[in-house]
Amino acid sequence: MDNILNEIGIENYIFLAVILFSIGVCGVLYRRNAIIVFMSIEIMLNAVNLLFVAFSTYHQDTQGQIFVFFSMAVAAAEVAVGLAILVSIFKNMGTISIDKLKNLKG
Amino acid sequence: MDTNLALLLLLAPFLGFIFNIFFGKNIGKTASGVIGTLAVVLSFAATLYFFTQINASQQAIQIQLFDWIQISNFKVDFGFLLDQLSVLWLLFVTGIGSLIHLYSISYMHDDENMHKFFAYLNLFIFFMITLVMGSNLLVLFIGWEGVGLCSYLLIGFWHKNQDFNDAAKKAFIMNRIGDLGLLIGIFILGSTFSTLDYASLQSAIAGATNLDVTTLSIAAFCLFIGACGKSAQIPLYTWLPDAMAGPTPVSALIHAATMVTAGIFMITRLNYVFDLAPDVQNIIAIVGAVTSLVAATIALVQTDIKKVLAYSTVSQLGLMFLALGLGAYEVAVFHVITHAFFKACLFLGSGSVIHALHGEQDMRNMGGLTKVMGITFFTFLISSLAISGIPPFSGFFSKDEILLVAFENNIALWIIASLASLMTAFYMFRLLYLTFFNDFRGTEEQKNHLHESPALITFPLIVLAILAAIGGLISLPTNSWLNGYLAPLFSKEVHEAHHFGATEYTLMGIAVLGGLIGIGIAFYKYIKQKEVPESDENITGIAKTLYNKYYVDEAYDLIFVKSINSASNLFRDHVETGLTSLVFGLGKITNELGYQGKKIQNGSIGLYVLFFVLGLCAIVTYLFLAQ
Amino acid sequence: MNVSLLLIILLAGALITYLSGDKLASKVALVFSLGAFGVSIALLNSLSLGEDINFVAPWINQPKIAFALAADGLSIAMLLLTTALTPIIIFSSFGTEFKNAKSIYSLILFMAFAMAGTFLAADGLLYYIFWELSLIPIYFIALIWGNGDAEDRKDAVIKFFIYTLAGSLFMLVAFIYLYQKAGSFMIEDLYALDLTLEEQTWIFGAFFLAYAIKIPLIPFHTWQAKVYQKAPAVGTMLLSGIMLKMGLYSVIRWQLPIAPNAAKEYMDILIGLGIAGVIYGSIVALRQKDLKKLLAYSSLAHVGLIAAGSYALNLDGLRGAVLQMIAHGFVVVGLFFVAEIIYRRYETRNIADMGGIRKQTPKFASLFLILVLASVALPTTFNFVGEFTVLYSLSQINIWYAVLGGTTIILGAYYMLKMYQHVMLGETNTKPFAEVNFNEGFALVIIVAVLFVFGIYPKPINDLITPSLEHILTVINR
Amino acid sequence: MSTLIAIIGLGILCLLLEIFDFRKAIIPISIIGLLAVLGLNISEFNSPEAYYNNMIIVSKFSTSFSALFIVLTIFLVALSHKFHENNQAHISDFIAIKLFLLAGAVAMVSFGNLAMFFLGIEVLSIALYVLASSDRKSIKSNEAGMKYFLMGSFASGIILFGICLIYGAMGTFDITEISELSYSAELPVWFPIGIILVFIGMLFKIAAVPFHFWAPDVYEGSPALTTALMSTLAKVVAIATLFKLLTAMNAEISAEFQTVIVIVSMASMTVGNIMALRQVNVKRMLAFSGVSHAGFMLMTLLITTNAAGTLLYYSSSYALAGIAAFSVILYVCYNKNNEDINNFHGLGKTNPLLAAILTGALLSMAGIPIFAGFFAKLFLFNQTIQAGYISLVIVAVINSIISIGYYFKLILAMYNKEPNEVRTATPFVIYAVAVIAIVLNIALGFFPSLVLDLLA
Amino acid sequence: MSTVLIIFCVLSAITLATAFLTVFSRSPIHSALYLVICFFSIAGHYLLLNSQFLAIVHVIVYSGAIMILFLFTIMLMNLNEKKEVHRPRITRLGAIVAFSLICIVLILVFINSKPIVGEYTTTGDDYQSIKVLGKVLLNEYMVPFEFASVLLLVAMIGSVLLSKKEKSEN
Repeated sequence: MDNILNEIGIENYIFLAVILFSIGVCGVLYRRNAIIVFMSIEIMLNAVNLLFVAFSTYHQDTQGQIFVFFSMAVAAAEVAVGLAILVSIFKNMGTISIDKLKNLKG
Repeated sequence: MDTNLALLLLLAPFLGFIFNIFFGKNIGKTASGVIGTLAVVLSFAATLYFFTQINASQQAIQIQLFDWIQISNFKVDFGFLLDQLSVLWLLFVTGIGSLIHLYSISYMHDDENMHKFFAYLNLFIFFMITLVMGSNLLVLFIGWEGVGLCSYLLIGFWHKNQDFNDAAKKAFIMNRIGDLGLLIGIFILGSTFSTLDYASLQSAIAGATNLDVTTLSIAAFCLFIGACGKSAQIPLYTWLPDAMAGPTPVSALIHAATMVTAGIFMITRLNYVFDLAPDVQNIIAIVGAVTSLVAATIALVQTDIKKVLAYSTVSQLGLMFLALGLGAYEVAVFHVITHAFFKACLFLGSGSVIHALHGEQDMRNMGGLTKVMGITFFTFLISSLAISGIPPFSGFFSKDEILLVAFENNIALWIIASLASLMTAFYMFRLLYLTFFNDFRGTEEQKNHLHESPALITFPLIVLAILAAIGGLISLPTNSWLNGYLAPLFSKEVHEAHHFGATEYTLMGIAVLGGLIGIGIAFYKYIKQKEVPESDENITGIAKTLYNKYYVDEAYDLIFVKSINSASNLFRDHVETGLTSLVFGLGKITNELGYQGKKIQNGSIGLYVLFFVLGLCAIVTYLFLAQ
Repeated sequence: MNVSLLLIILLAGALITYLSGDKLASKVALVFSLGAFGVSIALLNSLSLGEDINFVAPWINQPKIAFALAADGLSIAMLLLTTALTPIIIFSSFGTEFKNAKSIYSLILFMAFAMAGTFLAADGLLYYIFWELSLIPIYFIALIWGNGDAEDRKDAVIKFFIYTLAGSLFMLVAFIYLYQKAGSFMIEDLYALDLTLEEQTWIFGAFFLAYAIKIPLIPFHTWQAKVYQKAPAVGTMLLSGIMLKMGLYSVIRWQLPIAPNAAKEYMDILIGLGIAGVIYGSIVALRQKDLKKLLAYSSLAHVGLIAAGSYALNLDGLRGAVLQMIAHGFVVVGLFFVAEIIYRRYETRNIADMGGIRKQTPKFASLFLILVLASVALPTTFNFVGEFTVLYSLSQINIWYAVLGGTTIILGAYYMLKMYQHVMLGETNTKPFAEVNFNEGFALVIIVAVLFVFGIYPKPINDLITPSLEHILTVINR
Repeated sequence: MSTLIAIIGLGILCLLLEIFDFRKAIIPISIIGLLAVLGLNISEFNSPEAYYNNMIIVSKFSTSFSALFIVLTIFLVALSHKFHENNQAHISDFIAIKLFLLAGAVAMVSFGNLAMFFLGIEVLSIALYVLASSDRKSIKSNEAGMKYFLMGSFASGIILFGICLIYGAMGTFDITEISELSYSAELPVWFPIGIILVFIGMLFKIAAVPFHFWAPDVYEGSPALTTALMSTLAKVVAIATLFKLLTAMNAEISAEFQTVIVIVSMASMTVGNIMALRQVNVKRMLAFSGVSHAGFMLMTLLITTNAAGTLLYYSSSYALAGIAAFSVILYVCYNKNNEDINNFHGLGKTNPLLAAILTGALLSMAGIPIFAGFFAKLFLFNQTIQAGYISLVIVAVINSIISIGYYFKLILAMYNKEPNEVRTATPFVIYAVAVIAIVLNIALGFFPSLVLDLLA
Repeated sequence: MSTVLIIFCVLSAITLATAFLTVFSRSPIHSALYLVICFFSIAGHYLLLNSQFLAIVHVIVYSGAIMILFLFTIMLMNLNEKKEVHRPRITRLGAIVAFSLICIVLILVFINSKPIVGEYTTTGDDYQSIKVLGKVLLNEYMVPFEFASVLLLVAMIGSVLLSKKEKSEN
């Protein structure tokens, strides 16, 4: 089987991943809604996952894909904990806007 | 034997001091006075022994005790030297000292701290002996500073009065200015000749090839500054009149007879240094002459009896320096001795008067004391005649020699010195007339208590008056015992006994005439016209300038004291705070940065992430794009 | 017997004092400090017998740091100063009731320990450790037992701490740099280094910062007056009597031999700084209203002269500096004790509130006067010996140095006598002033006795320190 | 390896004890267990080995750092008892999370594969997120948790990206292989970028400027015990891991990279110290102090000789001082809703021993002899100068001076102010922890070679 | 242009567009839905790269589990309204700057680097079938696999700790 990268080129995947990653970064900065911020972080992680798979193909190596599993596990765990914190905040403050999280400063 | 005796000579007053300071209070006033006096008398007796020995053998006695200060190229030890000069000095120091101690037993009897007074007097004598006996410059320096200290203690003896304390402080500090000069001189001599011992110094100088005259002159000049401070010469003379704040015996002992002559002693001691520095000698002569004139003019109008005597002392010391500057050391020494006699007598006499008037010192409030205070008056009269240079009293001989030497060297100096002598005669008799003649001008109460002083006071007066009268015998113009006695000390040939020709006799005549003129004017003014000096506010013109001592004190105050104080204020209030804020300003700035920095940390996650991203971009850009 | 015994005694003393409780603390501390003094004397004896009293043990392998203590005449002299002053200081405090006495006395002993260590250390890093260590006790002594407004005191003390630490950290950097060169912190190895002038200049500068602040030289003295004023009497005595001698000692022991060429290069500036300190300190002291501050500035002036002597780089300068250090140590302790005695009775340090005391307390007045006179270097006091030697050494460099430095004898007399006049003399004070009690008098008498004995017979100390100074001088001129 | 397994087992045991209602026994058993683990760990010291396809590499480095982590965890677990007194129901959760966190930490210093590294750091981070927000009813704690979580996930993303690029360049996650491959000449640029991204992610974890902004807020908001954990254990773990990452992968540290490290190090020290000056909250102050210490510890990356030993020494001294300080802070601020400095007023009078311990801890952090902090700085400076970075050392020295300002602010508050309340009796555990920690610190100061030469 | 490339481009376009919309959409629900689409498109990429198993897992984990969690939370908190406050301009500016910067910098770095030359290798070995994945995961990567369980355990305990109602609360 021919390596698919001969058609597309690993650079393109890198660029795609970078842009996707950057959109995620942008989202973290742009949005005040904590849930959307979470989502943005997920986008970042997914961008990396995508690149992992691309590299895995590039090297014709399984490990990259294995790592994606771990990365997914981590993402899941993070989201679980993150949402738990979020719920806790919502209970206490009635909002999930991260703009309201400015009590600690200075 | 000699060592022990010399140590006794030295330490007897010190033991007196120790005894009086620790036990004086318990043993009663008279006892402490007696012990103090005995201590000095003991020294006097020892001195007499040494005097006879040295006079006979012409052999100096050297005593080395132990190492004191160690410098890389020489050592200084506690060493003492008894030679003609020191023994001579010791003689009148301990002699007059004993008399004044005796005098003080009565004079200070009313003072509650009499034991302290005697302790200090003893300490003074001890330091004076150290000064004189030291075999090197540093031991001299011990005494030099020590007598300054005692002067400080005794001027400020009545320490409740801050004016007296000021005077004491002033004396100490002005002396210290001189002391610095002396120290610098010692440094130069020490580093040039690697010794401070008189004898080695003399041989080093004598043996030295191609001496650096400039260095030596600088050294001599520095030493002279030291002498200026101690012997109250321009410009360091203003402390001496102020020092009259002390009890009168102190004025007599320290500020007339002994301590103030230390400068002359030192210069005489180091005559071989000064001989090699003619420029400095000229300076000394000029300073001496000017001092004698300036002090004499000031003395013309003073109304405080002790102030007059003080300026008179300054003036006489000026004459001695004149002689020193002209290289006539033995003449200066001669005048020192005669001056010690008559000036001590004058001071003690004035003390007797003050005693009788319960502390009154203003001559405008005196007068007519001849009747009640006969002995005092006669002794005072003799001394006044002596200081005025009237033959055959001692002052005549010594002063005449100075004038003679001055005339031989420089006519201008002679004129100045003669003028000073004339004025001396005038103000002394002005003093005498105002104090003892005419009617009493004091209060009724004082008048009722007028009395002649007790025997303990009059006895020293009589002894001193006799000495003042006959003291000239030791160095008669034609047959000088003193010159011969001192001759081994001087490198130069001592002046041959003057060939007494017409010039000399004319000069002598002029001097005597001058004295008589001065006395005459005083007689005319204060006996004939019964003039009494105006009260302070009515003094005008030159008299006012003179009365205010040419405003030198004020000028010094303005130039030195005020400026140093305002510098101190400036430093304290501005420079210190400035420096502090400069150094700790850095801390403040850091602190302020911290305060401002807190604003960046504003709690916003967005901002934090932004910084994160910016940091990331910066690092990546630097590493991968900027290369 | 070796020098570590001294350190052990002091350290153990600190510990036992702390454990002995508030009541006994002062006495226990006194006993231990006297013990330390005895050990110093014994060490002196051993040294003169030529026994080996050094103590060297390996400590850290990498970097190579040894626990090396060595004592030559100079160190022993400084140790004697430390261990003689410590009991005096402790004894002088017997009239003061301290809260939590066990802590303060144990801190005093600890400080003595650290200072003794500084004088003994032969390993650069060990020396540095002791140097820093001595800072902590004085910090707490001044902070906790100090006087005046707590906020003010806090400010002064913390500034002092930061400032002195700031200086010494640069010294640490210098030591580390030297270590890179020498491969060891041992003093002899550092002496043997052959550094370029540029390196020496930097090293010298780093050391200088530490020492100039500690000594202090102008313009690094700004911490001094405030801290002296705010610290309790014992603290001020420790600071001025011993601790600032640490700086001067270090100049002679470490700075000059390690970077001699730099010292020679900048000799004029250094001496100038010292002398400027003399004049500046004296002038500022003149118009101080607070007695302790005045004494602080007088101390500034005196140490300026000592520093100038040290930097003169000749035997007389070094010797004079050491003599003057010891003399100044005693005098300044005495003077601060006098201030404390007055404070105990009048509860003020403001000179304007004093005056007219002499009449009431002749003994105290006499002792005070002697101290004043010693401080202005009257001949036959120890201070004169030191000052004369230092001034002489300066005159060897340039006669004007001696003249300018010599102004101390004029200005010093001026401000000290002025102070004495306003504190002691004048119309009898309306407030009663009790005569010194036995303890106070005893402490003062001992100080005065020391000053006179060595003022008349300084030879033992001279003989003690001269060989080591000559050794240092040969290193400097290597 | 067995250490790691044992720790996880211990964590699970905790959960089991809860189920079987041995709540009271949890803490003692954990401590005893941890001591046993410590022994186990030490026994591995001299038998370096790689386990399970190089997933875990036990080396001197890993065992010695693990030992440090375990010791710190023992202290923290011991302190939990008092801290969670009012929350006994969850004690097993807290302890278990801490034990798992320790497992993550151990994995981070003994990883042989980037997967283990990543998982380790995530276990650590997630445990910390939970602990930071564990005081559910406190808005501050919530906020701290949220901030930490958001920024931490962001940083995880960066690290993941970095790992991905390294993988892209090397085709493997095994660090031994990566290390071998890194010598080959033809490396894609991905490798250095990957390294840099991981590096930056780790800089976030150790709170180095400019990635430090989370630290003060999170430290302040978190429950004090968590703050103690973050500022001691977590920081030490992160720096040790960073060190291991850069050295084990043999990433060539180019001159430019060194410049970056130097600048970050300088910036961290300076910003950390300056910002700490004006803080009133002690935890916040210590957070900034931690930032500056991160800067110091970064210097070890530049050192050429015995860097690991120096790092171990520095982090031990720092962490021990931190534990001592925090145990006092825990005591003082118990039942208070803030940790402001004025709570410490007069502690020197009311509780001299604890005040002395806190003083000692702060002095150690400030680098005053004879505390270990001094020697740590000394060795660090020594070797940094040896490596030729004298300007960095001078900046470090200036920073040490600045740091005195705020450390002493706290000391001053304890000794110079009047106490504003009566103190209650101190629980034995706090005394024990504080005393042992400070004694260990001083012992380190007296015998630095013991630790320093471990990794030489 | 090959088919694969076209598919890639289309997929990429969808991915980026939906990611973009996720970030900029006003309603959280919309965001979530866009994100689901984004995830699906990423799964498409995986399929394109012939890693079917991963694609499926991805869909299950992300689109299934995680997104459901998100949506659930949104619903739970009733956050559907657009109550997000107006963002200050500076925030938007910051976001845009950060986005452009990180994007440009990273892309520039990769462009600047040496392009990959030559053919991409093909070993022909199976490296991404379920079988191989399973083997690798449970042999070589056994330890991380187990360790991931610890991770999940921590997350679980944590979530429970943070959200379990305490007895005392009611």
